[in-house]
Amino acid sequence: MKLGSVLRWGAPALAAGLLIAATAYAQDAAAPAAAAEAAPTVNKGDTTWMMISSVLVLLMTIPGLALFYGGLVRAKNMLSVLMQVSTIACLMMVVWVIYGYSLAFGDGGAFIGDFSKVFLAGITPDSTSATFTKGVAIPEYVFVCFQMTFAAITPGLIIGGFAERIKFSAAILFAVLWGTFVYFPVAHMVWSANGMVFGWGGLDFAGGTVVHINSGVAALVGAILLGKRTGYGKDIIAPHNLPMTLIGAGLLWVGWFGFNAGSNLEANGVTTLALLNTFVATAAAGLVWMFVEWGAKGKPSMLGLASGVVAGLVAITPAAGLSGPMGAMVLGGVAAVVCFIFCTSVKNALGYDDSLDVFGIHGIGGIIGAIGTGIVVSPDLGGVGVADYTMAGQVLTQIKAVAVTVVWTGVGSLILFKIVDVLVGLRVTVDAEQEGLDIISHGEQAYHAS
Amino acid sequence: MKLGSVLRWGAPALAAGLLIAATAYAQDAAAPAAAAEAAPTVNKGDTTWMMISSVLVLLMTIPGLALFYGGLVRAKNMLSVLMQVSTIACLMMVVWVIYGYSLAFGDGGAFIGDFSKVFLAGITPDSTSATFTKGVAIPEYVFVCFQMTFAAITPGLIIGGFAERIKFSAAILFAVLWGTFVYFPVAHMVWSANGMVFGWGGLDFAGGTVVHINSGVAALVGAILLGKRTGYGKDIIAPHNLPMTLIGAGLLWVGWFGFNAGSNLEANGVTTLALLNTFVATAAAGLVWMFVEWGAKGKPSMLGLASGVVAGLVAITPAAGLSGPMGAMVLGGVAAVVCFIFCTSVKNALGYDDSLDVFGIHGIGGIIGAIGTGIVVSPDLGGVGVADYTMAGQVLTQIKAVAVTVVWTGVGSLILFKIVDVLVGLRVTVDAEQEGLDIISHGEQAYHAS
Amino acid sequence: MKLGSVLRWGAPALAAGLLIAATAYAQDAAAPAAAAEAAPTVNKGDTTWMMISSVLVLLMTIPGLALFYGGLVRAKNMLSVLMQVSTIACLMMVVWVIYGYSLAFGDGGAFIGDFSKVFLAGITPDSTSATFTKGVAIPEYVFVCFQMTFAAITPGLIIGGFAERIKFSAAILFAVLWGTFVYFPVAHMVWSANGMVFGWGGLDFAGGTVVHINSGVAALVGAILLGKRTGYGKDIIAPHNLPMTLIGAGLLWVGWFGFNAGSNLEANGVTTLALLNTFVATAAAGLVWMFVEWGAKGKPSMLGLASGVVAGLVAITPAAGLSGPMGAMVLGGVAAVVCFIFCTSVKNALGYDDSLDVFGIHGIGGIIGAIGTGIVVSPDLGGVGVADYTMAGQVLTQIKAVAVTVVWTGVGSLILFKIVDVLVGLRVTVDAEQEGLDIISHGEQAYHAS
Amino acid sequence: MKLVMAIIKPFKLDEVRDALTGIGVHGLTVTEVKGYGRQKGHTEIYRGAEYAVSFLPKLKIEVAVVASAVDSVIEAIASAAKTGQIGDGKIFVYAIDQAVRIRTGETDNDAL
Amino acid sequence: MKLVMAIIKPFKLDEVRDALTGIGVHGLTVTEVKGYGRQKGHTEIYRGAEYAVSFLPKLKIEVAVVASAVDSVIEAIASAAKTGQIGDGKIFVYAIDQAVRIRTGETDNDAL
Amino acid sequence: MKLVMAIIKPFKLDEVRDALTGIGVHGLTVTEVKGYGRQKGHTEIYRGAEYAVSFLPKLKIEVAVVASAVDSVIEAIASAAKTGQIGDGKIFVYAIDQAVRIRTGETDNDAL
Ligand SMILES: Nc1ncnc2c1ncn2[C@@H]1O[C@H](COP(=O)(O)OP(=O)(O)O)[C@@H](O)[C@H]1O
Ligand SMILES: Nc1ncnc2c1ncn2[C@@H]1O[C@H](COP(=O)(O)OP(=O)(O)O)[C@@H](O)[C@H]1O
Ligand SMILES: Nc1ncnc2c1ncn2[C@@H]1O[C@H](COP(=O)(O)OP(=O)(O)O)[C@@H](O)[C@H]1O
Repeated sequence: MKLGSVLRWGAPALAAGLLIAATAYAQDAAAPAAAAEAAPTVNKGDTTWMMISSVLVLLMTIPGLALFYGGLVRAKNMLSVLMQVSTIACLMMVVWVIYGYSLAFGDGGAFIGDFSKVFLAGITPDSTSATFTKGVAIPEYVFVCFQMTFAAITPGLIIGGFAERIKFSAAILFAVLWGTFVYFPVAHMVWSANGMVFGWGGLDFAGGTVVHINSGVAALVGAILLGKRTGYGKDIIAPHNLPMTLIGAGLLWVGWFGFNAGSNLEANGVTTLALLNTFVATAAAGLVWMFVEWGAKGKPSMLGLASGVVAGLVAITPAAGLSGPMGAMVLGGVAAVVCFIFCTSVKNALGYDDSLDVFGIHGIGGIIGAIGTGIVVSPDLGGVGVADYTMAGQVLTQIKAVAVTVVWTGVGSLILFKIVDVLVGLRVTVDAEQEGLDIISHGEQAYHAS
Repeated sequence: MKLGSVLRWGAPALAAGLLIAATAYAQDAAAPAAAAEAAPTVNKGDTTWMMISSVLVLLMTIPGLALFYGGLVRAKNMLSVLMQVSTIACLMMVVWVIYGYSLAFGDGGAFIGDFSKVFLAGITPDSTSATFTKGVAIPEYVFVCFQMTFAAITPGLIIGGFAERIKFSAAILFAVLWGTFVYFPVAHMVWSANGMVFGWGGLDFAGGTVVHINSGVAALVGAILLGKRTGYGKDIIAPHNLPMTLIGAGLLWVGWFGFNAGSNLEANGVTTLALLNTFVATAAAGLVWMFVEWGAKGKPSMLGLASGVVAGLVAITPAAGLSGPMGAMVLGGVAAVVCFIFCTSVKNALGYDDSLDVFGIHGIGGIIGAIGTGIVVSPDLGGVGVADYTMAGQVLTQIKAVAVTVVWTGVGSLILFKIVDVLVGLRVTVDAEQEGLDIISHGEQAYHAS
Repeated sequence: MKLGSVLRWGAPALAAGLLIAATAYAQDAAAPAAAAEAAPTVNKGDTTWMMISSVLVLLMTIPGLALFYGGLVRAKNMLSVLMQVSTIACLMMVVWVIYGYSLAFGDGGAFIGDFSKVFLAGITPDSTSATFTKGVAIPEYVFVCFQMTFAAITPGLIIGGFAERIKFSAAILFAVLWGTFVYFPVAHMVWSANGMVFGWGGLDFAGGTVVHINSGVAALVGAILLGKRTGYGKDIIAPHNLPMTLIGAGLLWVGWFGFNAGSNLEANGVTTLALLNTFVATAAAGLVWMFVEWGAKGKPSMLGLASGVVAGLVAITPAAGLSGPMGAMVLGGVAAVVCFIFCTSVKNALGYDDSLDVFGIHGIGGIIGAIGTGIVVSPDLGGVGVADYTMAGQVLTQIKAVAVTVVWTGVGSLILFKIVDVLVGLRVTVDAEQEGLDIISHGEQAYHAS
Repeated sequence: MKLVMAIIKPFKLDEVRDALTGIGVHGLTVTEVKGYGRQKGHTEIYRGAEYAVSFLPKLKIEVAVVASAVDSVIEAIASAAKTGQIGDGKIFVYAIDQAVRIRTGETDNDAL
Repeated sequence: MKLVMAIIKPFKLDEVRDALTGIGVHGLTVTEVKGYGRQKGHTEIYRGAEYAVSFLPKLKIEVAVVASAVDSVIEAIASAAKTGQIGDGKIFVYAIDQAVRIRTGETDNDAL
Repeated sequence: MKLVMAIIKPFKLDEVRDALTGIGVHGLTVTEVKGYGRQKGHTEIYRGAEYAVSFLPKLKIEVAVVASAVDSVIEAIASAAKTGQIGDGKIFVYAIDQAVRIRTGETDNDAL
């Protein structure tokens, strides 16, 4: 089947990638650190903004994402979802300060950073990180925090793809491996000054490729590998608590302002544009999903609105500070339509069980957003523009960035799932699924009537 | 009945108002734009504060207000409430950037702005908006965002008046019309430099008239027009989930700091006063409601405390940066007592069914606050004072502002409800009410046991 | 029994303390106010940070702490917990601006402040408070707000010790008395420039002693005095809604950034260190609790993770801006292990019923944190260091500070509980316990199925 | 003694209770149940998943009465619970051999 | 065979279960119900709306036993569930014709 | 007329419903219950408190049928609900004297 062939051409690609990365690293290690000439100024307004942005991304994760996902599963699996999202976030935070930050943002080469900052070596309250404005810096600790929250939420997004059937040990082991071998390299390639995609001029304002395509594809791979939930397509598998999902969606939106507008690293005019776009692209996407569903299925649903909201947030992520507000609304709307079609028809046609539509929303919405960024950044369409912009050229670059990410995470995830399967096994038994993961894996129940 | 007579004298009043507005607009359009001499400075601390304030007002709305309201209805209508609040917020955001901002804050005349900024024409990341301090500005995009969140929450407040029985299509159509023909004009009159009430010297720090009286009266009109819920006064119609209501009340309070202290547009000493008042007026009001209820009904209830908290927040809104902390506590306490009496006795005596006491809390609390602002602003009472202050004079101005708002929204809402009734019908059938709006309107259920 | 003997030596100690305090106050009142020479500068970035920090601490309390606790009790007592936490917060806010701020931060003596700032006398929007950096100040109103939120949450923490059985009137009366006679003095001793512990050089960055040990010990005293819940150790007394507890834990974590990083009073590099530590100590503690439980009990539970998270937050509180990130993780991890052992074994062995493990987590975690701060502050271990640091010396000072706090709050709480018992009685009847406090004390039910 | 068990629409509970107290019945027990019958349910849609829900919320009422009262109890319930629309529910009657009031130990007719 | 159905106060469940296992009964089924009877309820107030709530939470216990065991079962339940205060509940007994254990297909007394 | 009451595992509901409609039974009532029996439960741990939970979620199905249909109903339920593992549940049958369809007033066999 398909997986086999993916493996056939993907594994060598990954191996090659790792080799190049290693070489690049070796070369680069010789180069002098290129930071901090003529002490840059730190503005307390920026520092405050970045601190609050970091806090907002945590809010997105716990309780935001945890609740958004948790409300969608059956009551007997509620805690397992809350637990997976939370545990993975904690693990990634610890991993981040031990070696993740260094691998992602250490100088390194085109594919990966280095080990120069393991255990945050050398960073003090006086260390600073550059922003996108010459001469303006922020305390490095807050940059560490901000990026840490991204590393903490991204692997957590994946677990929605195979919720209600994965072993807890498998979920957290996979997350740490994936963070290490997939997320850190991709983050480096896209965001580090000497990363490969960054070098191409690929645009990703706040993580469309790094976070959403990356996790969406991994979720798809996982959903296929683990197989469908017992009873899928036969029993009623309805969300057990949609109000929780709405709380989650609301907190995701609220927190996403930190995610998107925080990605500007400063509190200036562009930041406020990113803020505005994160309002209006989201609102437009929520409405479009709702109205399309109303037309197609006869009723507008709350889950539809919430799904559109998330699709819009995903799509505007790479374009947040680059598009104008009108372009942002169009981008959000387009993503909502495509994701709607994907989640309601294409997925059923293909027949895999991506429990919470992680690929359908984060993967597909991320791809729409990443490619669309190449369009809406156009000054002719109200975007802020970039140097030497041509629409065709930029779109091509964006597609290349998407392709690299899809391949890297697709192949990498496949290998890592196989490894985890060998080490601890991926899936619980059918009996355990019937009893529910809360009791089986965690010895607890979410709700007690009295 | 009463509605007829309101219509009789109200409709001409509104028509006259619109006429004057149109004239004023025509005259004003000739005047030169009076902004931006000698480039004002933008402080990143202010920008950060206004960004976070905007985010906080979204938090108030989704999930805050949605949960506060949602917990109070029956389980079968939970999603309908969450959905109405959320959809209306999204719609108003889109409307806001298309024409709302221009109508509310475009120069225009005494009653309404103009179309000079439709689609946010001419605004860039470098555009700025003036603050209340000469020479200090904030990026215009963040001003657009901040005011957008006000426009997004206000029509959502109204739906509490006729929750559990309105058609979804009617709710959202009304919201957009009301936003356009009632909210934008009132916002312009009160907050725009050339608005009529602003010209009178009417004080409304953060939206007591524009947001609370405005929506409270509209809710009353809607509650009367739609009629009582089936079973009202006969069946037990108890809140289905008070913990949700507490989460909502907590998030309303948390978000309200953005609403109130953000309204100062800067992060200075007055902002911190507004912050403090939003703590203590609220706390005092919550306690007063609780103790009064304890005395009058024998037990202090959590819903009572939460209701007092909201009443306090409403009452301090117009006075947030104008009153001293002691005046704020008194204002909150007085509002709590009056709202308590209104919600527990007057409403029952009058016999209309304002499902979630929108008029009883936002309308009445807003009126107490708006008029009380004229008193507590007095430097003799610890307030910050305003130029040429006399208590009698200021109170009179405040009453005039309240009267204008009540008439405008009362008559406007009545007309708009009638229009919506003709277009899509206001109310669901009795059968649909019995089955619940979640299934009937949205094809979903909030909770599934398994 | 034990209580008797505590009383025997404790009561004179407290009396002596009060006497000394009174004397110190008399002496000090004569000294000139030592504030505000050469007008310090106020930075809007700092002001914004402190405003948002204050808001975050409210978020920790309502709905954060309320939900964390509420999810752990049985459904029939849900509202009573929400209500106690919320009412106490409101009461303390009002008390704070009336006399609390003055008692805690008025000059006064070594033990307590004075009455110079009752009703916030003399404070205006232009008043400032010093920060830890010479020449940098923040508006005094925001300092009042920030500290107010600490006073509001601390007595609320206590009620977890005797949840599900205390009279509402007793809970709130105790809270106000405890705030007045225990919290304000301890806050003064530890944080005021002329406080006794501050004078010793005791380190408490954000309230390990003042907030956590202080409340944890009070909760223990209360748990013992009120006796066990009816059915304790016999009936199943399981958390009724763990998802609520997770929401609470998430909001506690989110809000705690305001608590910890806000305690630096500025937005500088040290603040970002406190931010980072509040991420990683917490993550490490959550994981350690979870893995230890997994080993010891066979399954990792969500409540375990959440408990570890809170234990980590408690432990890092005194050390937030003083430890390096690696030291912070170790401190969090150690606290998690000790608290785990305490809550799962020691408590059962001792046989008292601290319903929500306030002593086991806040008391024990606070002691670990307070003493550990003396260690991890060491520059050799990556800490920021303090003047004249020797590890032994600092640890000794920390132990002295802990001892003072334990004695003051232990004896003070005992006396105050006795007084409250005489005035209104502490405990509801067994029948009331069986029916549930929501109906008995508040005339409401948390949930209605329809 | 007989036990009358009725399945009714949930919003009819108060009327049925009042009808029963009106004829001197002062004790009953209510259970939330789901009913499957001729009354058709509704469709729920959650993203791509559509479910036909055919179990509808009903209440089960159980009343133990002396045999001679059965007819008036049936009559009271039936007329209070009737809307005339499909799904109004059923009444079933069966015999009970013994009854005990736990508090007093009274038995049979005295226990009802 | 008989089926013993008891309505009891919720917090008495564990004692009743223990009493029954004490006399060799090892299967039973429990349902959450609401009871209306002489025990008075409480008043709930939500802002201006006051409701007298007269349905109180109870548990229904159903135990199928051989006819000869009925008296000891009644005795066990009654003494374990008794508080002596109003609202302790009722026990009703009725005959069952057949019983089947689904797993094994055993019938009647073997199925209990 | 007879009433067939079955205690089954929750996830077997749809199969049982289909089996019953397959033999022409078009009405039934379902209740969520907790069962205590030989099937062992699980342990829950909440910090220091460990609880052995011995009541497991089950569904109770009640179907009123004409006496002659009882055997086929039992057969349908038993085969649909069987997993062969402990805890599959029980079926109990008892006689009912009267049945009434509230909507129409039809009685007895016509009311089923
Ligand atoms: N044979 C039956 N046995 C048990 N309960 C039944 C039976 N038939 C119907 N019911 C119950 O009665 C309810 C109403 O039945 P339905 O056929 O929908 O309408 P009607 O009462 O108008 O005939 C069902 O939802 C179910 O709970
Ligand atoms: N006639 C009856 N039929 C069915 N259930 C009854 C009947 N009478 C009482 N009950 C049940 O028994 C419970 C207790 O009855 P109540 O009259 O309150 O007190 P007591 O058991 O002390 O007489 C009720 O709540 C109800 O559930
Ligand atoms: N004597 C009984 N009376 C009533 N219900 C019973 C009885 N015995 C068992 N049950 C119900 O049947 C369910 C299954 O019984 P159990 O002994 O666990 O397994 P099995 O059905 O395989 O014998 C129990 O959970 C309980 O609900």
